[in-house]
Amino acid sequence: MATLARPSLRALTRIPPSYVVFAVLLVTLWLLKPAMMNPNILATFAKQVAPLGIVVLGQLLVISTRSIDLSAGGVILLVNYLISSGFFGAWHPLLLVALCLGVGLLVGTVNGLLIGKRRASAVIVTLAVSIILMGFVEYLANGKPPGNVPMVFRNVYNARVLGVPAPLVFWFALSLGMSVLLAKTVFGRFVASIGSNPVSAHFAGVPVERTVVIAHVMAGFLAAVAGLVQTASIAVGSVRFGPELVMNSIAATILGGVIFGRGAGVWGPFFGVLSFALLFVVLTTLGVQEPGKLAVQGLIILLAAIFYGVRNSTH
Amino acid sequence: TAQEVNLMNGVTARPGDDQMVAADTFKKAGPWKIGMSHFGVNANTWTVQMAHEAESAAKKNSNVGQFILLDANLSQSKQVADIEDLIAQKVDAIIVTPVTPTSADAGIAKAVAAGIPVIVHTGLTETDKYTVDIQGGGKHFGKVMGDFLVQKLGGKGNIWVLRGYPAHPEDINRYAGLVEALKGTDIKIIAEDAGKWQYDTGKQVCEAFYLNNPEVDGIWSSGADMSRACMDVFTQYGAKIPPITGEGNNGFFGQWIESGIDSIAPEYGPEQGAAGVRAAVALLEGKPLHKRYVYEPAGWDIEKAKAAYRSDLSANTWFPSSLSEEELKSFYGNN
Amino acid sequence: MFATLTDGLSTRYSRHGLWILPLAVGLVGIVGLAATADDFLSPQNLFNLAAQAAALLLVSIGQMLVVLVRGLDLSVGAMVSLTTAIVSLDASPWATIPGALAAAVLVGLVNGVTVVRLNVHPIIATLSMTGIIQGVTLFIRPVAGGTIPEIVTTLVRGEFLGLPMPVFWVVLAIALGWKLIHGSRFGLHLFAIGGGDTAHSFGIPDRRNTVLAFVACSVFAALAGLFLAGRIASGDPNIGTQYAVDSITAVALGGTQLAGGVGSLQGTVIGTVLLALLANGMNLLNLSAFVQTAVKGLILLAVISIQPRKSIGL
Amino acid sequence: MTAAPLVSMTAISKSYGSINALRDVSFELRPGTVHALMGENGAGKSTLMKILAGVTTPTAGEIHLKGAAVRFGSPREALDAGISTVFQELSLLPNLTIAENLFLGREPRKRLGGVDKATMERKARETLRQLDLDLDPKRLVGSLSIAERQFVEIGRGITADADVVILDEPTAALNAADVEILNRHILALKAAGKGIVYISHRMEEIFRVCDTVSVLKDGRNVSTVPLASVTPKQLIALMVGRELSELFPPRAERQDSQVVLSLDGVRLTESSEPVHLKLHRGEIVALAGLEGQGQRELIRSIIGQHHPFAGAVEVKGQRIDLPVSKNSGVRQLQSLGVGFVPEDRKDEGLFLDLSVAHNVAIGLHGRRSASSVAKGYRDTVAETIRSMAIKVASPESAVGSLSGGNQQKALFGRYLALGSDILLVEEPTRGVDVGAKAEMYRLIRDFANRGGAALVLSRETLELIGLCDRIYVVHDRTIVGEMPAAGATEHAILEAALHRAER
Ligand SMILES: Nc1ncnc2c1ncn2[C@@H]1O[C@H](COP(=O)(O)OP(=O)(O)OP(=O)(O)O)[C@@H](O)[C@H]1O
Ligand SMILES: Nc1ncnc2c1ncn2[C@@H]1O[C@H](COP(=O)(O)OP(=O)(O)OP(=O)(O)O)[C@@H](O)[C@H]1O
Ligand SMILES: [Mg+2]
Ligand SMILES: [Mg+2]
Repeated sequence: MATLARPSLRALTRIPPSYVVFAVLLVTLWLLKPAMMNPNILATFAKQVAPLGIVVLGQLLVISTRSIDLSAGGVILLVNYLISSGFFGAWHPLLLVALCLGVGLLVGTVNGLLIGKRRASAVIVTLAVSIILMGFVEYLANGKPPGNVPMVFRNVYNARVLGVPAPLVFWFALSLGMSVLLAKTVFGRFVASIGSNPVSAHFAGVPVERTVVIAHVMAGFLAAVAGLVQTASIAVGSVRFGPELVMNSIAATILGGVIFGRGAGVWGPFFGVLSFALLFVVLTTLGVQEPGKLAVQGLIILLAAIFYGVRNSTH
Repeated sequence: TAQEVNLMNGVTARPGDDQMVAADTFKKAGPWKIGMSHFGVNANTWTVQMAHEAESAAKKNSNVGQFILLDANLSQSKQVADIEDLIAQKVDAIIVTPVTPTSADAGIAKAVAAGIPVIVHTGLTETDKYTVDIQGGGKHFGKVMGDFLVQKLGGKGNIWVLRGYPAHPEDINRYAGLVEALKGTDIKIIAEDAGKWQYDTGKQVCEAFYLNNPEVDGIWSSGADMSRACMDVFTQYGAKIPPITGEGNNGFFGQWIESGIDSIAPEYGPEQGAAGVRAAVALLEGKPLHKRYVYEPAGWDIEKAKAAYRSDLSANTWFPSSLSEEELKSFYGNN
Repeated sequence: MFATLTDGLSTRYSRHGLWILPLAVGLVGIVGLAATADDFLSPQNLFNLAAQAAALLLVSIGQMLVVLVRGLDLSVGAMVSLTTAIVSLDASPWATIPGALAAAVLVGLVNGVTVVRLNVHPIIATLSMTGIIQGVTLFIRPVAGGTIPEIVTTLVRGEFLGLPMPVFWVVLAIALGWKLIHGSRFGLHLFAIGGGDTAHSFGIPDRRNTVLAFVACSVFAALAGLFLAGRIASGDPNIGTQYAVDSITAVALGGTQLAGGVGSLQGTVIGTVLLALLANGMNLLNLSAFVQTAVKGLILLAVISIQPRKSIGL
Repeated sequence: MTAAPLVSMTAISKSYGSINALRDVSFELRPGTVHALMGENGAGKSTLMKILAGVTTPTAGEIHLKGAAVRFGSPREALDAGISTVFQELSLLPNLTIAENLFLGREPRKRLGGVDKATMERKARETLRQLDLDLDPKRLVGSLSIAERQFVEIGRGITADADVVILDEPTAALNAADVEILNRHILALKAAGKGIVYISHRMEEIFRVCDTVSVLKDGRNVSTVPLASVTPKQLIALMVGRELSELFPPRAERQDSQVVLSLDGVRLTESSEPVHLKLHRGEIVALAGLEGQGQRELIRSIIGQHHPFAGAVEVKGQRIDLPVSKNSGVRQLQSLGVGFVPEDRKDEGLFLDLSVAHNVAIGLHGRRSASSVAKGYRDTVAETIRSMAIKVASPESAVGSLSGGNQQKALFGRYLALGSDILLVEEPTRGVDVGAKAEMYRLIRDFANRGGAALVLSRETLELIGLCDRIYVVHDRTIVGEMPAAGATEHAILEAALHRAER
């Protein structure tokens, strides 16, 4: 008890659980398969979760303002459709990218206005928006099922920057940007204030509604970016998008120490996402099949959360 | 029988089963209202096309006044509800593609009791109360692929297995086909995981297999998107692609033809959607049908694939199809 | 004008949530459907509706208990699947049914204790629990199938007093929900715990009650699983997938606030009926399968947007 | 005074980590007496009573209730043993009705185990009548004013039929008339032979109703004496450890004639009379009157948190029609140099888990565009902490770790750092001890002397008289009188309010 009061140790208890999980998994992999502890191999796996990582950036932002965004799945599906349907086959790829980002901004704005201005339930608004987007894609796909993704997207996806896969560089750069935004700008101060106490924030002159709306707009935008990366990686259109990505984005965010109204750290969730990638590798390496994978993954997240929760409640 | 109704190329009466639906049992004057409970229209691009094939076949027949397509969205309980809703609307025939082997049983029994003929395809059921059943058989599909690997590897070697969605009956059946093909051979499964029939999950799994141990003699993949993903992994690392199984999909055909690898495409055509409608129409027209049909064609080799391949259509086109040229162009044309 | 109306209503219904608005939407829907779809008011269709709503109603009532104490249970869907898997095992119903209920109690206890004692956020606790249950379910029932004891199928598919059984499940669910939420100290205490941090100082065992809410929620999910097992006559490891999201949707549609302390059983019933009506109505109106999803989303969005709350949030 | 003690706590110690909240404190409560507990913020009063009420457990020490050793694991056990508590922090649940709040945890039951609502509401109505409250027991507590809530809280404590009643700062949110009602009830409890513990920072009340006083300082019991034997001055000296020279700072000699803020024909409701009010540079002006007569609504109308029927406000020559936007009113007025200091600093003012630096600088951030780089404002924050003498280890410490008085200063500091020259202040010293009160008064007066102007409302009329320059008396949602604060009395203010009411 008494030792916890020491500032250095107190700081230790604030480390997001994701750091611990990541470190433990890394050591496990090293023990199991030293050959896989190779930067190239690890980068390959990290690349697989880049879309999740980008969704998480938006998720941690809205969760920091006590909201939530479940619409990323719908946005990604629509982006994937817009690019692969061939509807805009004649468009320059950059124009196509702009269209997709515009869709993300629009969806984020609708979410933001309904949640921030109209004060409707964030869970249901974003869920409904996601359902609408998926339904919209189903409707469009009826007229024209999605098809091929233009080659440029794949080429960009497979490119390397200084030997590092482009999606990883991109994800890291976005994370850095978000981290700077939260730590160094007035907007970041607004987010922290709302997370701490929205009523106090209002009386302190923080534009609460506007900040919440902007957070959602950015989350929508980031979901569209994630959709672009995801589409480039799949290289073909699809009509369905599993709910796992959105749920995992919430889990990674919370595992990263950002809980409704507390946090606004970027690197905790960042390592949360990497932990997901690593967990997949470790379990596949061990030959664990789907049922075991689900159970073990659940157990590990639960244990990490418990470990963290217990530490935090004892001081 | 004298004049067999041709439901679809490759669909034949089940050998050794001579149960028939007598002529005129369900004969009715048009226009008919036909209902279909689809297990999940938007599960993937194959299921979308299968729905299109059904709608297109219905449109081609002027006696079909209304074709109601309900989407169970992969939910058993929604399928039960959908069939109930179709019965409540007093449709003249119901086509069911079951979510699981039991999800439609109660509905089928109810419909048949209400005098509505029921045609089942693309998925097994446990009940035999249906009027007509057309079964492709995942087991056959898996065995065609398994046999191909056994033959290519000379009955000996190590393979990877990429499976579909966990607990999905189709996945279980295809896998059972593989197991049967491997029986008595020296082929060992050294890595196996669920790629969920998706490109991205398939790629994740394949990448993990590859980085763990790239030495492999053959790959059994339960779906075309996963095959493409796995081929991309080998290409990405500049390695030679081992024999790998595919499927009747335009995107896969393109990659197959281009790379010239060893592969086989077992046939499982979305045209089954049309076959179901044709069966319903035949019943309402009063034609006699067998109670049970099977759909177990041989796998496609690269020559057949080359003949079918359409560079002007998108990767998401599946074969064989009975969509008109016009429909194919409008759905899958690269405009 | 509209804003003042909803503001006024919010104050008026601040304890039980704005269930009156979705009720109005539901009534309009019923009248509209009765006018346009001939078969809507047929007894056959109404019984179908009851059967289609019963499972979701059970899950939603359980979900609501947890939501009232500021929780959220994402593992209800997996619990539904697990129950169908257990009762489809080849064993005596006198073992499997109590076994499934015991499993539910255990899951609820773990969820509750993890949240309350071990200080874990409910979303994380129940999301991880979902994975664990799903894994176990796939292990004991890798593929849909098995047989369901006759007692269960009779209780779901049979008739009693000339009425189909699902009607009684609905009535029972509502009666049980009413007793728990509005007719007992337990219910009042759940409202109290959700209303602020101070329930403990009133001498209410807040932690124990919260754990009990999680347990009750899992048990309700297990009852829904039992019902579904009887309805589809088999076990299915994936059947519950939709129920977590659907139950939260139904609860929120009915005016219950996910921030806790505000809600009502009638709201939850209305929310559930609204979702069932939506599916049934669109089928009866022959809306294309390709637009049903989008229409469902739009209606959800509309109904939730007419229920603004005091503060921004979940 | 010779009766055996009802409660005796001996050698109680309590530590939170390295903080020693209580050290070896002993305390005795006799039946039929009112026992005051006094001390500065953080002295340990609430902690001692929380131990008695079963909310927390002591690190060491013993409790005897009517001679028998007891140890309470939960508030429930304490209540069952006959100890009823009105906690300092409002603990009522806003989503329950008055009746439910009154009986929560001990609801009357029906035969089948359900809650007997009818009985509960009937009993609640009786309780409310005893407290002279004209409220429907079915009303939700969330819709009550703070004072009404405080009364329900008190009602809960005194109707529990307990032998020991603990009242922890029950009057922090009450005005003089309400305090009268409460005092009557305390005396009735006393006459019924119960033991009452009374915690308050208001000297007059202590001397009016209490028999004995125990003074805590830094977690230790400094002394326990009969109140009859001490003077207020001596008591303060015991608490603070020094003589407090003067509670209120001297008023300014000269006043500027420039009007910086005025209300022009503000009508709070359609039927209420218009309000005209002026605030000059360098002036501190009070809104006084009975509780709930519209003072709060007037102040909150200016920043858009109340929706008046009509009127306008003029700030330094700029006229703004009311109502202003609820969403952006605070920001709009802040940009004109008007700061609003809410009464409820924990729920409406501060970010308890964030640093003092953040709490102070947020106003400055709010003035700039969201996309701009956040400045550190280190010097401004350091200067604010220094000039206001906020006791804090580092600007990075969480504001929630400060004592009430220092939290209040940090909140004030936000507006001073922002350079506001007009302050709208609700309850400048709620729940703050005498020492901190004196500091707050000095801060507000310094602010005015530097050219600022403040409009203040408070339930403590004496505070308004001592602190302000001029007093407006508010009654029935309008201003019914105006007087200079120098020479004003509580009586005169009450007179002004009620004289108007009789007309
Ligand atoms: N929950 C807690 N955790 C840690 N320390 C605490 C806690 N509660 C109280 N303390 C410590 O106990 C001391 C006494 O606090 P307490 O609330 O009893 O003071 P008080 O005399 O009631 O003050 P006030 O007059 O402001 O009500 C505080 O200074 C603080 O250091
Ligand atoms: N959870 C906590 N952890 C650490 N210290 C705490 C905690 N809660 C309260 N304290 C301590 O309690 C002291 C005062 O607490 P308290 O809540 O009684 O405020 P206060 O100073 O009495 O203000 P007020 O009179 O307005 O309530 C503070 O100094 C603070 O350090
Ligand atoms: Mg205090
Ligand atoms: Mg105190």
